[in-house]
Amino acid sequence: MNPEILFFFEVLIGGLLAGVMYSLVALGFVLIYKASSVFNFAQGAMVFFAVLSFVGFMELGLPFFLALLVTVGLMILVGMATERFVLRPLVNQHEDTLLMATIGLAFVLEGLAQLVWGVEVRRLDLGIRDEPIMRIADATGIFVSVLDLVAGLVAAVMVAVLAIVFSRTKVGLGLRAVADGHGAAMSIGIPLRQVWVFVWAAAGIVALVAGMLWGARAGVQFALVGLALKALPVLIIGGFTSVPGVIVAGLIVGASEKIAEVYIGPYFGGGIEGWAPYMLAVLFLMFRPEGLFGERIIRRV
Amino acid sequence: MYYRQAGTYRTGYAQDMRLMPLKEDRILLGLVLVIAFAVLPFTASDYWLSAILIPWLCMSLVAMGQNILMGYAGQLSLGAAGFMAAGAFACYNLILRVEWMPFPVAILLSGLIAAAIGIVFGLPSLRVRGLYLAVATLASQFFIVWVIDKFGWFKNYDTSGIITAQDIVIFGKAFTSPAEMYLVVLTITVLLTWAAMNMARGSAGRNWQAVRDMDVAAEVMGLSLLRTKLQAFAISSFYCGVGGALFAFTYLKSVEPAAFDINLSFRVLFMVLIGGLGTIIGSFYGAGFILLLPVFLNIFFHALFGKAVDASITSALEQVIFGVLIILFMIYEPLGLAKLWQNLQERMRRWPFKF
Amino acid sequence: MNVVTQSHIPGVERAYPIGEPILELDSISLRFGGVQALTNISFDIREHEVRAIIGPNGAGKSSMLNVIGGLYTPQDGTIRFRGEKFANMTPGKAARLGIARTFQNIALFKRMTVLENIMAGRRLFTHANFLEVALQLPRARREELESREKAEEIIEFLEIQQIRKTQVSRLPYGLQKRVELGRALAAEPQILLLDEPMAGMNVEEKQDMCRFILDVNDHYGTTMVLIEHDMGVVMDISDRVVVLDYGKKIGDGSPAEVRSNQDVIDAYLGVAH
Amino acid sequence: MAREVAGRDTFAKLLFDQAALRGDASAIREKRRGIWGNITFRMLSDEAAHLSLALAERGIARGERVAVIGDNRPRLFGAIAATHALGGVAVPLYPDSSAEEVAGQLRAARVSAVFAEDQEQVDKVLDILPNCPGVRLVVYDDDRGMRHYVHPGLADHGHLIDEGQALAAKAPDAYRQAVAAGQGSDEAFVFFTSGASGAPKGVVFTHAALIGRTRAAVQAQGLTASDTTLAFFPPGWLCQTMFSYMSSMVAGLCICCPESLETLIDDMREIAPTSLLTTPRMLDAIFSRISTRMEETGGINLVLYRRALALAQRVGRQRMEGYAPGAVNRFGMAAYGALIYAPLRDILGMSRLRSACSTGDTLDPAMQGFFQTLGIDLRQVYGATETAFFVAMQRHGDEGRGTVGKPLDDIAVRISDRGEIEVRSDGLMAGYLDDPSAMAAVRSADGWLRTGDAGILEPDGNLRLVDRMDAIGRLADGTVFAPRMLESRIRFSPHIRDAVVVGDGRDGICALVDIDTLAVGRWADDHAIAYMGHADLASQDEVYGLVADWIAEVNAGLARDPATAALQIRRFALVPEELGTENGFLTPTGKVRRHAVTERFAALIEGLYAGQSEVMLETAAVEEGHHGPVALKIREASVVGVPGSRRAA
Repeated sequence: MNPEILFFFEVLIGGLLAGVMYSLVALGFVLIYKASSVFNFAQGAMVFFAVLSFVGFMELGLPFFLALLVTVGLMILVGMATERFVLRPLVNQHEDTLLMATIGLAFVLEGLAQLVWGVEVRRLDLGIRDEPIMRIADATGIFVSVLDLVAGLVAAVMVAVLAIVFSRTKVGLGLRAVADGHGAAMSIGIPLRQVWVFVWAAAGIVALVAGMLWGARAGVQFALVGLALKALPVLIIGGFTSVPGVIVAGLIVGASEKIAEVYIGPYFGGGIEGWAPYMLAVLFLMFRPEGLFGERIIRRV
Repeated sequence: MYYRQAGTYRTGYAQDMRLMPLKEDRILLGLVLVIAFAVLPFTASDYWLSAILIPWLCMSLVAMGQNILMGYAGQLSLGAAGFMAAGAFACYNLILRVEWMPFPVAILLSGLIAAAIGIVFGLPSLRVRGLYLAVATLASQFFIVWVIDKFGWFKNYDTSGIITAQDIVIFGKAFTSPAEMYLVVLTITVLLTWAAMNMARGSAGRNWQAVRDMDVAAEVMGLSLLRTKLQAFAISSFYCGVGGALFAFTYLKSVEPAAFDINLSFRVLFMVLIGGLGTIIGSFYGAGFILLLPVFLNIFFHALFGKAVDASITSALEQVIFGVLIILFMIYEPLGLAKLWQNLQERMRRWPFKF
Repeated sequence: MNVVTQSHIPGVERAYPIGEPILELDSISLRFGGVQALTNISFDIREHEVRAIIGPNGAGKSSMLNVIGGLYTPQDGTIRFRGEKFANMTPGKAARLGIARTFQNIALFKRMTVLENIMAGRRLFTHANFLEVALQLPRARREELESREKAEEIIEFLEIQQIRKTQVSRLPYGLQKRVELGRALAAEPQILLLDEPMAGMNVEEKQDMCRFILDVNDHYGTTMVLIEHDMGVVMDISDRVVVLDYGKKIGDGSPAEVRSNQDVIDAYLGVAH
Repeated sequence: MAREVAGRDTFAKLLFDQAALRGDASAIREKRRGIWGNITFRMLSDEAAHLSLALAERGIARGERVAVIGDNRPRLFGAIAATHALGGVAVPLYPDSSAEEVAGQLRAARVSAVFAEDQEQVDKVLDILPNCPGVRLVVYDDDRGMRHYVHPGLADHGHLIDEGQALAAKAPDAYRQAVAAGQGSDEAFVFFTSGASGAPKGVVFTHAALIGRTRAAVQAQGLTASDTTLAFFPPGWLCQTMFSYMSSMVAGLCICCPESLETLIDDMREIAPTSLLTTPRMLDAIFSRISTRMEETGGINLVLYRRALALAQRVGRQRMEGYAPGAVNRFGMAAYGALIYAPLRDILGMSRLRSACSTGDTLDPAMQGFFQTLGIDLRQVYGATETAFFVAMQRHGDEGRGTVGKPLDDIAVRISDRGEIEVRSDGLMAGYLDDPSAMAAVRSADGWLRTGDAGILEPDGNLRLVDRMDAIGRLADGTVFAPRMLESRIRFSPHIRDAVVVGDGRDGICALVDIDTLAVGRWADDHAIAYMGHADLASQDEVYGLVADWIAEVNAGLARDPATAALQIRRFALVPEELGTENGFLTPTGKVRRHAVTERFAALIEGLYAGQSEVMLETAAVEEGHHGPVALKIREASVVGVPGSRRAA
């Protein structure tokens, strides 16, 4: 095959795989937004908090699965604490107020993680090799690692599980009722608080998974927060309420930022991927504010 | 208690609508101004002037800009640092490239350049608000800093990527000592604060708040949402730009684009949230609080452990404290320190009653 | 309810006699997606009259008002203001023509005081730009004083002196409605659109509101267009009534005529009143 | 304009003088549209000049009577001044009066023109116009809602002034001549009595009489041209008009008019008058407001407040006993002065008050003590409409002893054999409207006027008011009692607004009590008592308990004084209707119409003495949706001393 086309595919696949990770972060966000109409700015911080805690527990000598279990428990605790100390006092407040509160929460989580575990960069070894699978490389000339494939697979599984939870289970129906309106949900006997704890804990676990994948690739460090911030443009492009939209948008963002970086970046000294997703989001906002799969907003008076 | 209101009656609207209708408030303000202009420059140490007072005033201006946009016009923004950078580098280049450029003019033009950029990045506000808009402003944050960083022209092709701000010269007099620079910053801050207060309580402020509180009603009154929002973006960016330029020229002095990162934007956001959304004076409280908290934390730890504590720990602790405070303020007093102060004033006016 | 209307006092003439049509709506049709909200509706509004649009819930009353106010653009039909044709009205255009309105769900600027809300209504009379305001140049100061004077006149008119510096979100519902009327009056409108001005009020508040509506009409000569589904109130205070049902006009005329119109009776019998 | 008008014997001449000498000084300040407008004596005089010319042009002649109905507004004072300028007689009426009452009064006074403030008053007057053939002109001030009124006799106040201005240009000296033609012996005002006992009667006064009384009043209070007063009682009350218009003409002080009665408290704080007219009822309301707000505030503020009051009482007692407070107490008074007394004065808008007079009813010494604690110079004044008030006034040192002070210098007071207060002075009324026999019935040939009040002249010259002569009761066992004294003691509770005591010819004293809905409502909220409206609240057992506790306290207080020990309140009931002006239980100045209450609740009173614990009372729509008979409860009160009096009836 033409090496240039090969190279393009390689960039594209790299981008798509990075995009899967964005999607994973954004997924946690959608979960919370659908259930409580809260823009959870702290999702990125939760990713960092979860994976740093996980690595920290491992460093304390806990075996992998025990550390995983403890961290999951910790994220459930975070979910409960958030419900008790942030959401409950702010119920029925303006959405901007809640957004600000989650920004505060983000800072609390980031600060706490660093206070407890320190600030140095950790390596995370999941036991999954992050080097090209030679067989694929030989056959196609494209370099893909096991980690890439695992990440893709995990993302696919999580999306599937969430889709089932949303559409098939009683909890999922409760979530939808809650999203339709707090009053409506309460009137049909759905315990609002439990639903919130549930989604925040679930979002925490999604964050942990995303963090582990990111951490294995790029090291566990504060920069993860910045990477996780890119979930925001992904959300805008995908639409806040759409799970498939977010997946597609994640892929688009991942691919386009890599392609832009590789093909346009050199002319400007690089660094385009730092802002390209946001600019893409702005374009969407100007011309299609509801995102790819979001519901159209009709102004009623 | 402090306030005595019996017998203060107004015979005209001008009297009732002045900036500070209460005599007691005017006395307080007068005292503050006398201390700021006539006492502090001669008594405060260089450390206090250049490490605390100067950055406090600069950041107050920036917070004021953020507050006009967010508190008054209700447009959520996370790009203050980007506009600060625009102002700072504009000022540097204006003075560098235009020989006769006087400093005050350069500052004014820097603000205007930031305002122009603000208008461009404010365009999405016509379609969206809330978090959507915040993400759009993040684009400006990353993009502006990236442009300044990647195009050498902005930094006069300095190989280190860091520029050194020129000396401040006004009418041939150089303002280089901390006290002199402080007076420059103070003068500009006071003037711009006065202007901001006039706008906030005047028709401009009412228009912003109308858009914030109920845009449909604002529209049927004949208010153009487009113009009002962009106006708020422009004025906000102007204040951020001027604040950024002063911040660079009187505090940082050696400036790299990375100094204006997203973290700084968040700090400005916190200043507004803690200081008080929708109050001009709250910008000062918020900026002071955010800037002084680390200083006090250091002093506190020093006293506690007898030695300095690792910077990473204090900064992590700071983050936690800021975060907790934001949540607490959102829950208990969404209008921040300014509201607390106002409540105290109200209490004094009603003393011995509480309500 | 017992409300005395000016037109019913024998031997008493109106301060502003009803004049020529000021606003003519011709074959207005409005659709939202597949929903037909208004179908081929025509009627006119005469200067200085109190004109009511009534109908059961979902009859398209609010849509009609929003078409007049420029918030909705009808797919078909024309609007004429003093004979001049407007294909598509926008809120800004309507405001400049002298059309002001209130909303069914109070749309006050809730973090501002009563005084500020009413002064904000002076939008079209403030020409000073933000720079003049910031620097307190003479024009800005003068306009500010004028706004205040006008606002105080309205505050006195609506008898809300004791709450002029209260934040509107702290006021009870009935007073908020009155403040909203005040804000609309601040624009010195030629036509005032009132979207269910008495919804959710108790008897006493309704009486007050009726009095204010009539007083505004009497004192400023403002043409009033109001939506209400409380038939009784409307019949007492309006000069002419348009009846809508399922987006169609089923009656138009004086209160007495409308009351005896069989279509109207049928439409209203379907709804409990 | 020519300067001098001989003599200062009419109000018109006084205004002419004030305008000539201090034309730029404020005569009236009115809060309107959020700011305080200013009307100088020159402006007022010009308005009087123009308006009087216009009135004369429309046929209102010297000696005719002109009624004014409305609140205290510059235009109302302008109308009075114009009436006086043309030699007419001003007849201020109560704006709250019903159309029938107004009609009766217009006829009785043979009024030719009416100044009505707004649509409400105009509608009232137009309604009754066919019954009042004498009325030829109705002038309105506020044209709100009246643009479409077409009536031949209707004129706009502003238009009249414009007309008058044109006339004045043609005849520049007409005003001065008209003013100069007046004499002190001319009639100046007709006031109607408030009708606390019997139907309102019109009382005629000459300029000389009222100017004399006003001079005495101004002098006794030490008022000068630099003083200000706030006018908020109805102008139909002689006392209010004496404190506003007449004092302004005589002493040149400034009358301040609040924006509305709703904003009275804020307006009072803003303007901070130096002279104030109050009634016990109003003081009671202020006191009860302060108490409840203090209770709501709680915490350290409440503790400070209570200590401040306690200390003031201690120091007050020491002073009464004749020794000076020690250094500690003096320091305490100063500290509480800064912390409590002064801020409270500031909040009440009383920090500049030099003279506050309470009249209209008996002021409870404890209530007076409270205000004096705050540093407010509150003094009781005694008088009636017929005597043009200011018969007696407390001087320094007279306070707190339950008297109404000493008679003023130019007035003679004596107690008749029947115990009735009789007054002789130049300031008495000239007579009742068209009823010489009524005048003869109350005035003796040598000029002593019977006031109808029972009183005692104490050895030190202080006058002690007992009650209205016809209200004084005698129990079956011959014990004499004055309901007014008992009522004012009962009223001192912040939870009680009014009380009516009965017992004449019975074997014990019983009370009808009207609770303060606001204060008791708040109390009920605090105690988690659910209620709907006044009637329901007044039927709660807990509320009965609250009142019973208070009455027990009143009884204990009565028992401490041998003179009143026999007067114990045996039983009481709470009335289900709020006693108000609109339902006729109160006079426009807030006094209880005793007959109205005892008539309305006759069944209840019978029940009180029959020992019943419940009485069914037919109600006439007490509250919305509340018709038919309601059960009213009756409670025993715990009494002190007097053996064998445990049971009533």
